[in-house]
Amino acid sequence: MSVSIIHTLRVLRPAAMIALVALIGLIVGFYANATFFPGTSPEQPINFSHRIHAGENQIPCMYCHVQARRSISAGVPSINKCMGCHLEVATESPQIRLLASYWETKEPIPWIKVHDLPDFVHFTHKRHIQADIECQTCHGPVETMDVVSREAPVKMGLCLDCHRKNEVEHGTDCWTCHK
Amino acid sequence: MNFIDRFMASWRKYRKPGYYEEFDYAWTMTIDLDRCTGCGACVTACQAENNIPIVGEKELGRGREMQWIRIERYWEGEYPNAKLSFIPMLCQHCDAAPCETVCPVSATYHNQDGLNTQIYNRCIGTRSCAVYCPYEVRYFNYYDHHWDAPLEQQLNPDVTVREKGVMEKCTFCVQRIRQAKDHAKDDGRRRVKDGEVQPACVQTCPSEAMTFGDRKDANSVVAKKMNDPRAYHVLEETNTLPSVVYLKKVSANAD
Amino acid sequence: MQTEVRQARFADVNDDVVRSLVVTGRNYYIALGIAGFVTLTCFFFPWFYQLYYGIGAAGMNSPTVWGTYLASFIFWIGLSHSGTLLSCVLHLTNSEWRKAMYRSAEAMTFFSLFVAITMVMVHIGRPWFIHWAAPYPNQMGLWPNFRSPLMFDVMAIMTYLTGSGIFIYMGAIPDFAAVRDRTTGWRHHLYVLLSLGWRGTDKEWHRLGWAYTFLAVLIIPLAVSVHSIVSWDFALSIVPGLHQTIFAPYFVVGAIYSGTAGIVTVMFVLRKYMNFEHYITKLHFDNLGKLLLLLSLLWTYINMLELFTGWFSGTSTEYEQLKYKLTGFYAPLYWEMILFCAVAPLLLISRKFRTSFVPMLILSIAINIGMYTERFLIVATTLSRQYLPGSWRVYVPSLVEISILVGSLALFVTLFLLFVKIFPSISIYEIKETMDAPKKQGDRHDT
Amino acid sequence: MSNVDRRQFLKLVGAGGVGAGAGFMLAESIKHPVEYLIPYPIPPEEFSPGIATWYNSVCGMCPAGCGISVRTREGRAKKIEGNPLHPVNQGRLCALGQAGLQSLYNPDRLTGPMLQSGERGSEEFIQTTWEESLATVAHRLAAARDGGKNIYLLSEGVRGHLAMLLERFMGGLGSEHLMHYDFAHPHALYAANQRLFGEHALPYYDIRNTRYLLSFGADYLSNWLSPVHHSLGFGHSRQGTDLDRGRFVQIEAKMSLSGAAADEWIPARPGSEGILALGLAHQILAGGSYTGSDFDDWNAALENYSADSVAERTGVAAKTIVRLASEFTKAEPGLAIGGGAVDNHSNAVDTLVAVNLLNYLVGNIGKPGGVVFNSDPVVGGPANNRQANFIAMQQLAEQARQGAIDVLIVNNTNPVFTLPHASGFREALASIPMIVSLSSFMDETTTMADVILPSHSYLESWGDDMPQPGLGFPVAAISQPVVSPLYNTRATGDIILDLAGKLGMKDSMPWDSMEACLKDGWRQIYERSSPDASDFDTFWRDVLVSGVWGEDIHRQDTVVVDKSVIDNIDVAEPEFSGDSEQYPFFLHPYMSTAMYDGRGANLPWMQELPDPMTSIVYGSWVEMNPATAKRLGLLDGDLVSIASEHGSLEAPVVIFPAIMPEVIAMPIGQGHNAFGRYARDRGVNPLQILAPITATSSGSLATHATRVSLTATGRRAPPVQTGGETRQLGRNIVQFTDAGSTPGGHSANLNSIPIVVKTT
Repeated sequence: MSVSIIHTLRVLRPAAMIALVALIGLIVGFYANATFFPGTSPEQPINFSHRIHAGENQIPCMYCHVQARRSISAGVPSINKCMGCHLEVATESPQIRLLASYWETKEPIPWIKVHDLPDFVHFTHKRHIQADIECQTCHGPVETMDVVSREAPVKMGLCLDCHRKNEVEHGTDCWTCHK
Repeated sequence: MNFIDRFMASWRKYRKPGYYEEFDYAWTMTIDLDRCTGCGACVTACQAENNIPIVGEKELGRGREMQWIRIERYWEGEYPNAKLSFIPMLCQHCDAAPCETVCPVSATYHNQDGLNTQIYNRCIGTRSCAVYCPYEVRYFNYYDHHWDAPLEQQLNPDVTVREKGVMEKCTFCVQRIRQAKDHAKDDGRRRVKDGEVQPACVQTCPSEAMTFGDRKDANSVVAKKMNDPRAYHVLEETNTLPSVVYLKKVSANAD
Repeated sequence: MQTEVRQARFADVNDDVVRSLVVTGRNYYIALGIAGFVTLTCFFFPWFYQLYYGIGAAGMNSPTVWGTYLASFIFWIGLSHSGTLLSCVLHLTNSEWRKAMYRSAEAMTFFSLFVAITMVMVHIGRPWFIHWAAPYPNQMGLWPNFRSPLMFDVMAIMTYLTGSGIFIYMGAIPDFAAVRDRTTGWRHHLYVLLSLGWRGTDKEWHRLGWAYTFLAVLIIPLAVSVHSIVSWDFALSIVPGLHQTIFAPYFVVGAIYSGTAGIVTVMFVLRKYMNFEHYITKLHFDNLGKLLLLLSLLWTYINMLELFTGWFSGTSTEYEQLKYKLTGFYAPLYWEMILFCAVAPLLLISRKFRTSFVPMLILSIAINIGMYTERFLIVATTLSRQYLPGSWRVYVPSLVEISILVGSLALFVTLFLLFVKIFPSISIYEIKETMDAPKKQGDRHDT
Repeated sequence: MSNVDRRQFLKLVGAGGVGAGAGFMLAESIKHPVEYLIPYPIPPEEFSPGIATWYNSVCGMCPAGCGISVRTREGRAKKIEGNPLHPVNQGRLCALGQAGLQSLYNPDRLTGPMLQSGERGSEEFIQTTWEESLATVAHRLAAARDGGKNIYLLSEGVRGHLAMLLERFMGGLGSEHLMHYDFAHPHALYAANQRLFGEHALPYYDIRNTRYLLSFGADYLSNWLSPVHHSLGFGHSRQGTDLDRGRFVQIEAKMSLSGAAADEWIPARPGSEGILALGLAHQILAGGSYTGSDFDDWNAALENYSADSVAERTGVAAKTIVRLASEFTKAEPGLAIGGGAVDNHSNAVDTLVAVNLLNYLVGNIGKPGGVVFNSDPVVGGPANNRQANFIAMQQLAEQARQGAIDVLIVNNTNPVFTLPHASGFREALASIPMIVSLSSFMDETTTMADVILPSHSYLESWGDDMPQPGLGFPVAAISQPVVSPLYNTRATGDIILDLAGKLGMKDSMPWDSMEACLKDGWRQIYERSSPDASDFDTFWRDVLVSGVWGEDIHRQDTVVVDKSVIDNIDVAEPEFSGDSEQYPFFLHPYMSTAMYDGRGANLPWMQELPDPMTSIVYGSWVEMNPATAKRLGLLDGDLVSIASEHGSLEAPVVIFPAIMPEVIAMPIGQGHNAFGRYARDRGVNPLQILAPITATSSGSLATHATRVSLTATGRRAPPVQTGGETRQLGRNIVQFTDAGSTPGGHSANLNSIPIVVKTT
């Protein structure tokens, strides 16, 4: 009988192979999902294009997201804000028609959140805008997007890096951002 | 090695007496037991402000109450000379808090406001802080709580709803402190004015038994009250250096 | 007695041991089946229910936020103690009688440690975040709290687990080799891997001996430290009844005490059901009995001391604590503990008792029941009588807790049953060392 | 891999596939759930997302009329706090007031008008529309009016313009039968004031500035008249001034919250408090501090109230009586109040006259720290002259039984719960052809209704209020909607106006909404008070912002007691139902802080607010003296049956150190058999077994005039308690110091944190 380990390894190889392949499969599958179905750019009820508004027409962010500079939440513009322009502008395009239909029925548009923070996070837009943080820092180059997608990973690490870099006062104290 | 050095350095810093002087505020609450009537307004105010769940009769029967401030009652003497005294018991935000040393993940620690924090989303629920706390003011979420619709519409958006398996406790209404600081910043002030921030319990106390403020500011109401000869700490012998100061009840005995 | 062992031949030893591995009776499968089933239904099922529902499934309340889970944790850690520790001590004092029992003793250590760790998982509120208690670098710069006795625990237990794991494995390498040479099929391959190509040359023996002794020396302080640190989980608090300097030695003694009792139980079982009558003899029970007696006296002393401090302190907190322990809600348990752990073991004074197997078995089980009670009382009595009388509340374990307690026992048994089929559960070569060599040393493994 | 054969290959492929699938699902499972962002189609101007808005209004949870500020976010009420500008509560609020949010967001609210579809009390209703239901009611009312049948309107004690609307509405229907019914209304106190001072109104008791409060059973800190205001006064009198600390004495058979707060708690035989008061009066006269012209009359009237005889009749030691009298006289100023149990004995009016007499004799009438009279409310209907006492309610029941009532409109009051079974009220309702309820909850009375027109919560509706008792000067407060209505309900005022419109009463009630009515009425205030506001609209806006209006006008009048009153001043022995052999115990039902008269029972927060004295949550209990329990061999948590001549209940025993051995006490508020999931079938209602004994000359129900017997059931049902041990065991948790001496000991800031102002 052989005492050497080599023989045993040879015997075990097929099983090992299978295990290995399965592992590789796992990893591939995981990242395949993460890359091909990231869910960072959801289908919106109206495919509003930030590229056209913020990019080509150079409309400043705060023109529509008025709340951002004085409230914790940036807020989305109300329909009558949209209609303010779109009673004249591009009234014939199908998407604007869709918008108008919402306007007639006075129904709110169920936008889908792209940048969503957990309930236990306290984030105030007001402070960050007063600190002259570019919207793009967290929201990515929105003005270039037709469909908004979450570019930067809005995770605790992102916040902390920035807070450390800018030496925010007590910027790394848990209760600065957590509630 | 370098890591060890850094660790020891911060350790020594922490152990240095007066460590908390370097902090911005030292939020303090004083409770005048001579004024307290035990009415329980503070309890409900706290429950309303901090999204404290409705536990239900069954679970309360099993001793899972969640109210962050409770009124303890103690009898002295027998009929007809029986006397009842009340003492509101809430997190004392100790400067030498036993709970802070024991938490393995630092979910509870002392922040720059002299507050004893509780970071719900960091908590892993060993519950050792509750064991170490001599005041029994830490409450554990034994399961996910729910509110019968539409009661959930009342929930305070500035305070999160705690998930099952986390410890929670009085925060001195940190959301209000945060807001007060926010206002101060807007007005270009460096510090919050005395009396600008009041936790829900203090705000509602009908007999004005409670006051709240920063004891670093010598002119603040709390600083004055702390110099009252009636001032004392509950369980002083444990040397936890609480931030809640009680004023002794005056016993005006009939002669 | 020794003479019995003498009658066994070298060949018999191998035969016996290999048989214990290869030949499997129906009873074994039945036992394994039952144990496995109980583990599944009484441990995993309630645990998953608790994960889904929350710790509320257990009977804990405020202020008694710790319960049987933690008691079990200490219990299993305690049980883990004697195993390796004893084996190390005896190895260093190279006492002959150790050799028949140490393998199973060490196995006990290893598995009870394993169960202890699962008890931690059961205990905490959000086990899915348990990794936060491990220091690993991350983008947030978050670290665990190194001031926390619980962190000390994590490290101590992990170290102990690794240490005793290596120790038991290393001691078994020659036996793997021996078994390897007598088995075929998958077993052969398995033991080829396990024995790491052991050939039994003098060089290898030299290395092994050296490393083995080295580890033995290393593990003794480790074992002592582990339970001291576990005791700090309690003693570093300021809870009256827990905040005591005696706790570290108290826990260590208690641990070794229950552990030794555990060994007696296990050895009885091995002896009876794996036909090791030749190797595990009255001698072992006699010696272990003496050890038990010594430990029980120590334990009793410390217990009395605890009562004394309670009374002597004169503070209301400590005094109420004491009163509650002796006369309160949990008093029956307390007296049961005293009976099992302090009174009953006095029987060990008689040599006749020590050398009779069944009574020893019963006693050892009784002691461990008592020791579990002790752990339970440490948690329950103290936490339900703390500083503020207004928040006093008693705690009664829920069905889930009890079932998980039973389940954890079953889990331990299951693991052990699997172990005895893979590991030579008594050390072949060291047994042989206790025999007269039929030939000269060099070729002892050519059998 | 040279030697991979087919099977091996397939295995590999399979393994890879399985692995990939698992990985995919794993990634899927940790994905964030979709959340929506729903903006307003047209943004309301008054608030913006993420920023809190505060509205000032009036609390509707009890008759005290505190001012509240409600914090709203995204159009939802989040927190109620006291309105700092309101003189009654000055920014403070009680537990019940805090819980108002849960009456707004209560899961058991009625969501729209309903018609009875099954048996009376079967709680089978069908949803209907406002048009239909209002039409039904209006038609029925018109028919009754034209047919000369009786229409009754039974309302909670409303004030201000709603009261006025109800007056006019019933006037328009040609009906005299407008009744306000509040269980807690102190009828006897009104009657007593009427007799002694010639005023059928509540004076203002200035606890804030008194140095010595003699409270005869009045639980002024938890539910008597205006608890929050009293608490403020209490705190201020205790520690808020540089004067020496105010002293508080409580005289009652069972220690109440106020008793616990008092410096001295003196148990007196139930119903004998008045005799004690007269005894004190006797001592005061003897002390010679009183120098009024009618001194001799008083002396004559009180001659047979010597300390010893009073001591013998009340069970209070003679020397205590003498001491109290001298302390009370010396105090500058002292104040005597009476209520609670004292207000609810058969001799209540005599007793309260005697209590008020003490104030008169030490001459604190109209003085700060004494008794200050109020002027009439500035606008709206007159307050509390419509309050129905027990006799009136019994008459209503009688009328009903005789079929003399055609329509009964019930507005937010629940007599079926608060009246004893012996009154036969519930049964009487059954014989009323048409009952309309305006309640917003399915309470016991509403279950008897044929038509339910659910009203708004007070946080959704317009209204105004003149707090009762006033504060010695005119105060009026506006309550405004702080959230848009949750359900298809309407404000009580609007419902009345709608009906009025349908019944052609436009001339007397020309407004098309409560808001318009208010605006109209408040013009009077604007005119009379000539504020700095340039025009009414600015004034109105200011009032809405501040939520309250007040005027610094104080009455200056001296009281002279009529000779006839003096001559037959006396306190009769109280009357009790049941003989002392068969029913050895006095039943002492008391309102608990959280439940009030039972209206708190459907609010989870109130159910979970531990009762301060016993720390019990959810459910009822019966308190008894340790000696009594010992004698009956009862332990904490034993279930006993409490029987009176008019029924029996079962409740667990709670041993209570501060209650007279012959008295047992039970909290009111639990024991609902309707009123939503939190209240229903929980605990028992002691009011149900009371004897229908009324107080002489006030006609109110003497709730403390029932004797009961106790029998152990042998079962145990320990109540749910949040507290444990009730003794300190010498641990100095609550620490004491003597009144006079300035205690040494350490001062709390001797810790590691020196008090330094951080240089910024």
